[in-house]
Amino acid sequence: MRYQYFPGCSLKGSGRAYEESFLAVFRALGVEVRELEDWNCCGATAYMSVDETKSYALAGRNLAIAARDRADVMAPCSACYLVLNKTMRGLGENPELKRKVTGALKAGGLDYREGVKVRHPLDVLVNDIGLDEIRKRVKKPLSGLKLASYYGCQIVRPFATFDDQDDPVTMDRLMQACGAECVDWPLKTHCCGGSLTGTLPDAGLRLAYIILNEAKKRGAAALVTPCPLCQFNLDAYQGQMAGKFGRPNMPVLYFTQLIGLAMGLDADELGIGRGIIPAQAALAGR
Amino acid sequence: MPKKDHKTNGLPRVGFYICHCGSNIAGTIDVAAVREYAAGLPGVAVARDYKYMCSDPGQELIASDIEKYGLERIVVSACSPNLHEETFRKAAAKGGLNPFRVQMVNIREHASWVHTDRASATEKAKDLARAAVARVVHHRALERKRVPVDPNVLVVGGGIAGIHAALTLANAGKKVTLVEKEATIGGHMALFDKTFPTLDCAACILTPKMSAVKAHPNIRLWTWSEVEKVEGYVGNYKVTVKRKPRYVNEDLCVGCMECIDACVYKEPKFHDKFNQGLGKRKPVYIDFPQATPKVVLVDPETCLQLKTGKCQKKCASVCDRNAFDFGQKERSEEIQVGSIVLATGFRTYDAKKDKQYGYGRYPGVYTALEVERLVNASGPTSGEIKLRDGREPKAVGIIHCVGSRDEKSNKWCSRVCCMYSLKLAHLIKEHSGAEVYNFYIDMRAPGKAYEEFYDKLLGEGVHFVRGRVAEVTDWAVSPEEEGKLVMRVEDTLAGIVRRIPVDMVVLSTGLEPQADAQEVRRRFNIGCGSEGFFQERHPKLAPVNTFTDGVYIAGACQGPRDIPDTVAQAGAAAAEALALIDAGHVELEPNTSAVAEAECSGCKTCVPLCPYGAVSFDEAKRKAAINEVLCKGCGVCAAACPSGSITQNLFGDDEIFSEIEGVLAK
Amino acid sequence: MPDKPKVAFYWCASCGGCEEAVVDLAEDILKVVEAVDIVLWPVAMDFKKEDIEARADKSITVSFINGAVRTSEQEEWARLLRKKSAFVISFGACANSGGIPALANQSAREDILKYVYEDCPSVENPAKSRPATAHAEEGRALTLPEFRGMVRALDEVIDVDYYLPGCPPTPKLIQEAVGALLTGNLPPKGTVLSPDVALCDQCKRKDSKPADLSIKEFKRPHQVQIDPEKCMLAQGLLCMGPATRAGCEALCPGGNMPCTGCFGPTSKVRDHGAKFISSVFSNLAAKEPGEIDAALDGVPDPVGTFYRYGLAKSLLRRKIN
Amino acid sequence: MSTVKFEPKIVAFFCNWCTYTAADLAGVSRLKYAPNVRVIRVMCSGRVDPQFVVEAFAKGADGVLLGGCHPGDCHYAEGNYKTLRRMKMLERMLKAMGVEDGRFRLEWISGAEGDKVRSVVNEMTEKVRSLGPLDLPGKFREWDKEIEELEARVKASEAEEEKIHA
Repeated sequence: MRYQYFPGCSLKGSGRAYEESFLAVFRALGVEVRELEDWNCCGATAYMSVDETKSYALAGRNLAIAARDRADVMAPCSACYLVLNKTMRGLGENPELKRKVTGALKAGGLDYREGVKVRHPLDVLVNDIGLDEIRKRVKKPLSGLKLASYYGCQIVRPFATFDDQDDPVTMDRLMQACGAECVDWPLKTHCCGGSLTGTLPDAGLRLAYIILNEAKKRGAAALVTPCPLCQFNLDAYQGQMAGKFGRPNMPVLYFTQLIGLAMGLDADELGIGRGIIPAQAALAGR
Repeated sequence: MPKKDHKTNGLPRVGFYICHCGSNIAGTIDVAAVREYAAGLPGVAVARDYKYMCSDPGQELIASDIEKYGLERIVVSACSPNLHEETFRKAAAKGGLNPFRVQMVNIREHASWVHTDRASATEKAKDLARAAVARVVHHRALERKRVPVDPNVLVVGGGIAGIHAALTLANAGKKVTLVEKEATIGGHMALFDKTFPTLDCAACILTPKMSAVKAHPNIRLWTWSEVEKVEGYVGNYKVTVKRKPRYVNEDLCVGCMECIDACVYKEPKFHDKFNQGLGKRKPVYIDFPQATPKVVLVDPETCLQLKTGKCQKKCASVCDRNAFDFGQKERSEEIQVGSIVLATGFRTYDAKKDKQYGYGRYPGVYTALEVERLVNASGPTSGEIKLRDGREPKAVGIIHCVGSRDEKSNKWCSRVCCMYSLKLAHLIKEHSGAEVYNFYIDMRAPGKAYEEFYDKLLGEGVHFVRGRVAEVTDWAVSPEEEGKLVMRVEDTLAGIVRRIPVDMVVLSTGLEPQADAQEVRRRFNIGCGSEGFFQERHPKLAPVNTFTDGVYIAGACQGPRDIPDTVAQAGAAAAEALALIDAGHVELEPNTSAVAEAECSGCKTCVPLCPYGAVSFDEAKRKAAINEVLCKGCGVCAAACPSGSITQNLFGDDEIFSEIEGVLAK
Repeated sequence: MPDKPKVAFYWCASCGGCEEAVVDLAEDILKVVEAVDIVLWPVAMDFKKEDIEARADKSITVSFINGAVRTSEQEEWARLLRKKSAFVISFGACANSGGIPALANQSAREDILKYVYEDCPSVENPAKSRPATAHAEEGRALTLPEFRGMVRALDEVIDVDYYLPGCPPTPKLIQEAVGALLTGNLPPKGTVLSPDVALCDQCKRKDSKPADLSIKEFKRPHQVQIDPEKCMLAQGLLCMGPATRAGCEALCPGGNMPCTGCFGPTSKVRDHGAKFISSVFSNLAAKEPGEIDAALDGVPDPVGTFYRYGLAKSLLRRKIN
Repeated sequence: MSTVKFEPKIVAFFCNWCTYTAADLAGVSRLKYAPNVRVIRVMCSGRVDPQFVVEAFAKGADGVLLGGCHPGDCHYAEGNYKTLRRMKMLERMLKAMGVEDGRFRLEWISGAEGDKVRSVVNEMTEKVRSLGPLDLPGKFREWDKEIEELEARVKASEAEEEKIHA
């Protein structure tokens, strides 16, 4: 098994722990993951609303690079995952757009081809590697750890490619395979407020607080997520929430970190210490 | 004697008629230009245009011209032959011409209605006219074969539609076999407590009809049975019915139900399908007290005797009629009928598919059908509205259009949900006094006394919120929401997003085609629309007919409908079958194939191709032979005959080649 | 003594097999020779074109013309004989429908010439010279006939009275035809002088043909040990018999080879190959597109198989682009 | 050069129960589509003999469309399978004879798919338009010019001869 890897900006910046744990887990699983050469911004910025064509071309460039290889591309960041998939669909449905974008790419010496598959690591772990294999690799089961799995909006909306739009379960099943318990809760895909925290901090913070508070109410010791944007938004502003709503004090971890722990990898290797809200208490003894 | 017109040059004399169809055709096609063009075609002795060819004067025109101009062929350029071919054949016959010497040109459905450019639509009409004139020359005089109609009728499905159709036919003196796949007839209606808008008790109006079916000397009732195979053709169908074992002799059981009491299982503990899983039953059971036939049956999946062969068989020992027969096997029976009424009903949308409403996750979420059982006096709670945890709900929310009017699931309106939601709102309020909220997109109450019923509910204090519910959640944001199900909805009348806490959510699931609708329609050789309901022959003019003669459809298998409409349609289907039976015979389309014996080499290519066994190999003559009565006129043998020795009437090589040359010659 | 009927034999694009067929009449040929005067038979006797040109129009009772028409010379001869003959009989598959030579209609004229004069491995022609239709040297003009763009059947060039089918026509059919001509007992013009029924009618294997063929795969004769009794199609061999006119008395199946269709179709059929496709392929066992394709892969050369003798008279006539 | 825009001529064979009905439905629904198709109604797609297809091409069709019921849905049980088998062979033959892909098309269109009639007709019209005219009758005339010249020459020399004799 071999995959290409599109990191995007988050995994090289605020989401470094995600990259570290993602690569560590796949390394430990013996799956080859090769970073896409010379990748660029996925296009998940305000660019899309400024100039659609250019933004498609931006994303299309990454796809054209990926098309040189046959292996599927993993995009762990939800935003990258969505934008790359959206670009493929957009170009597939709109021949005029495709003509413009492929023309632009050709001018840059790149050949855009259909058929590249952009996958989320959740999808790869559950559907390619399989829960049975994960279970076999678990050395230190996360027994007794109660988690709230929080998916965020982008990996199931608007395209539900590998999980249900309203009630996704992939990550719950993965966490259960690692021995953890997942609380049943209804906010798995509710907005984390991430896109508002910068512009309407009150609204953004409130939305984030709702998520964290509900998870806490349901007895979760930590929140687990596949999205670097959600992770940052939910983790970084808990101090600011304190004055307004209360302090959730809820560590927010990447699912890859928890899988890594269960597989017996070192906490440092998985970037566990990088979180703002310390996870030590929740992960006591692991 | 009409003068021979010199211009037909020895060709049969053709009359050409083009219809304006008001402006339907004339609005897009230059009818006069086509008429003039046709007048110059070889063989055409007269060409006319007329406002409505299908009207009496239009038909009369053809009939009188036949006499006046000595016409030997007729071409009518108008609408689809599927609509009016028969009309113009009759008009020709009236004028003394063999009706099969008529050809129609479809310039309405296939031209004026689908094109906008007048010039190209007119060109198309001319091309098609030329082809029809070229082809009609080859039309031979044909006669329809008559075959007798078997007066017996098969009704498939024992819901209210099948029951009503069967009774109507039986009352008219016809022998009916009613086949139902469940153990009892009654269908969905038997599940209901009350019916809208009259709120009369469903059982009170249904069970007498069920008993009448059982008691009727002209009805043979086969429940727990399914149609396996259908062969033959209109008037003469051979149907194979699979009869599943009940392990109880139906003729001996009187339905005393003592065996149920005696069963080694002291308490009912198995899933009770009839009660939507809300109640439990024993391995030996009867769906409900008024089940018809009132005969118990044994479930082989749960019965100890049938599973292990080791049981005290207390059930059998208390039966003073010795009705138990654990050795019963599934068997097939063949019956002969002349016509078939399909009334196979619907299923409700699977509420689990709409994850946002939490059905299957939150015990407080119910489907409407479950609530029908809860409010039913003979249901699992004897009519008390009790939640799965035993609490009585203080507030209930009813979500309309679940699995209806939804791009993600079913696009159609299920027609009954608004009304049954109102009915359930009324019954829940009446039974429990709870606050009831209806969440609707818009209220659809178009039946007799339906709007009035809606008005009545408005007066009863039932809340109406216009908006599609976004989600049902147990995420509480205030103390009063704790322990409740919260319904998040945009109230589009108030213009705000609301959170309404309730104890019970009712999903008004829509109506869908039965899970096996595709298999069933293939078995009966009928069609389905894109949504999967059985396809009627014409949406307006032949709503209970299908494209297979002698097979009629009634009730919700054709599309969502309520009880009054279903019963009306069942009556219509019965009437269609009666009309067929009373005619005593059917006339078969003469578009059958025939072998030119002298030219047949006996290569047998055609023999296996016929799906009806109409083509056989005559061992004595060493040639192929076609049985005209069995032949349904597909023409596959004519296409395949490698020496061109098989001809299909009306679709012969000469006719089709002329048509090809005709559309292309210019 | 009244003049004996005058008879001409001519060959166009032909292998000579049709001439053989005449010789194959064996002793019976003497009766023919006795009954008629042969005025032209290039393969056997020395006559000149001028001899024919000198004859009065319609003075030849009957001309038997075999071979397809590919060159202007063949056209000229056909026209000349038509003019001088009371009857013209198109003799054999090539004259009737193009025959084997018409398989060349799958190639463009230029491609044929290029192959034959340049690309063929056995050709040594560094100057890439081609035969010219006219050449003058030392005051003498030499001409060669035009090589036409496509092969034609005889009746595409001249009017034909009757057709004798086969590659070649059988002695029996030839005799019957000659007999009919001599006695004046003639069928309607345009008739093919052979029974208008398909070959299965005369085939000894007919009884072994199963009612339901359900052909699973196609085999070519060299790939199997052919059962000498069993219907060819039942053995997966593409036998054109069901779609081919009878008259040969199933010579090929009798010799343990499937019929290849040299007698052409029956009178009701416009396109021999298309009709054959319609019949045999309806009876494939496969239902799914993939399975059907796999079965069809067993027919590597559809045109050469279905139109082996009839491409010139197929509805499409030749490869289009 | 002619400036008249090329309008493809497409002959369609539609089975009565599915595709013809779908075309009726398209009409009733007032869907709009290209006017280039001329429909010939047959009871079953299984009636369509490959001869009809080649005949249509030979008589001037630029495209031939064949519409039947979906597999498993044939009004006559399995007629459409027989169609599929022979048409797949026909496609190979047409390809070998130089008829471009896209000039012959087999489509399954059920009685409920009026919209599919519209899209298939539109697509096919555009496809055939892009392929340009097939115009076999024109090609036949072109091909046969070479023998007409000779015929004319022969006739002329005969006339000459007659003049001399006269």
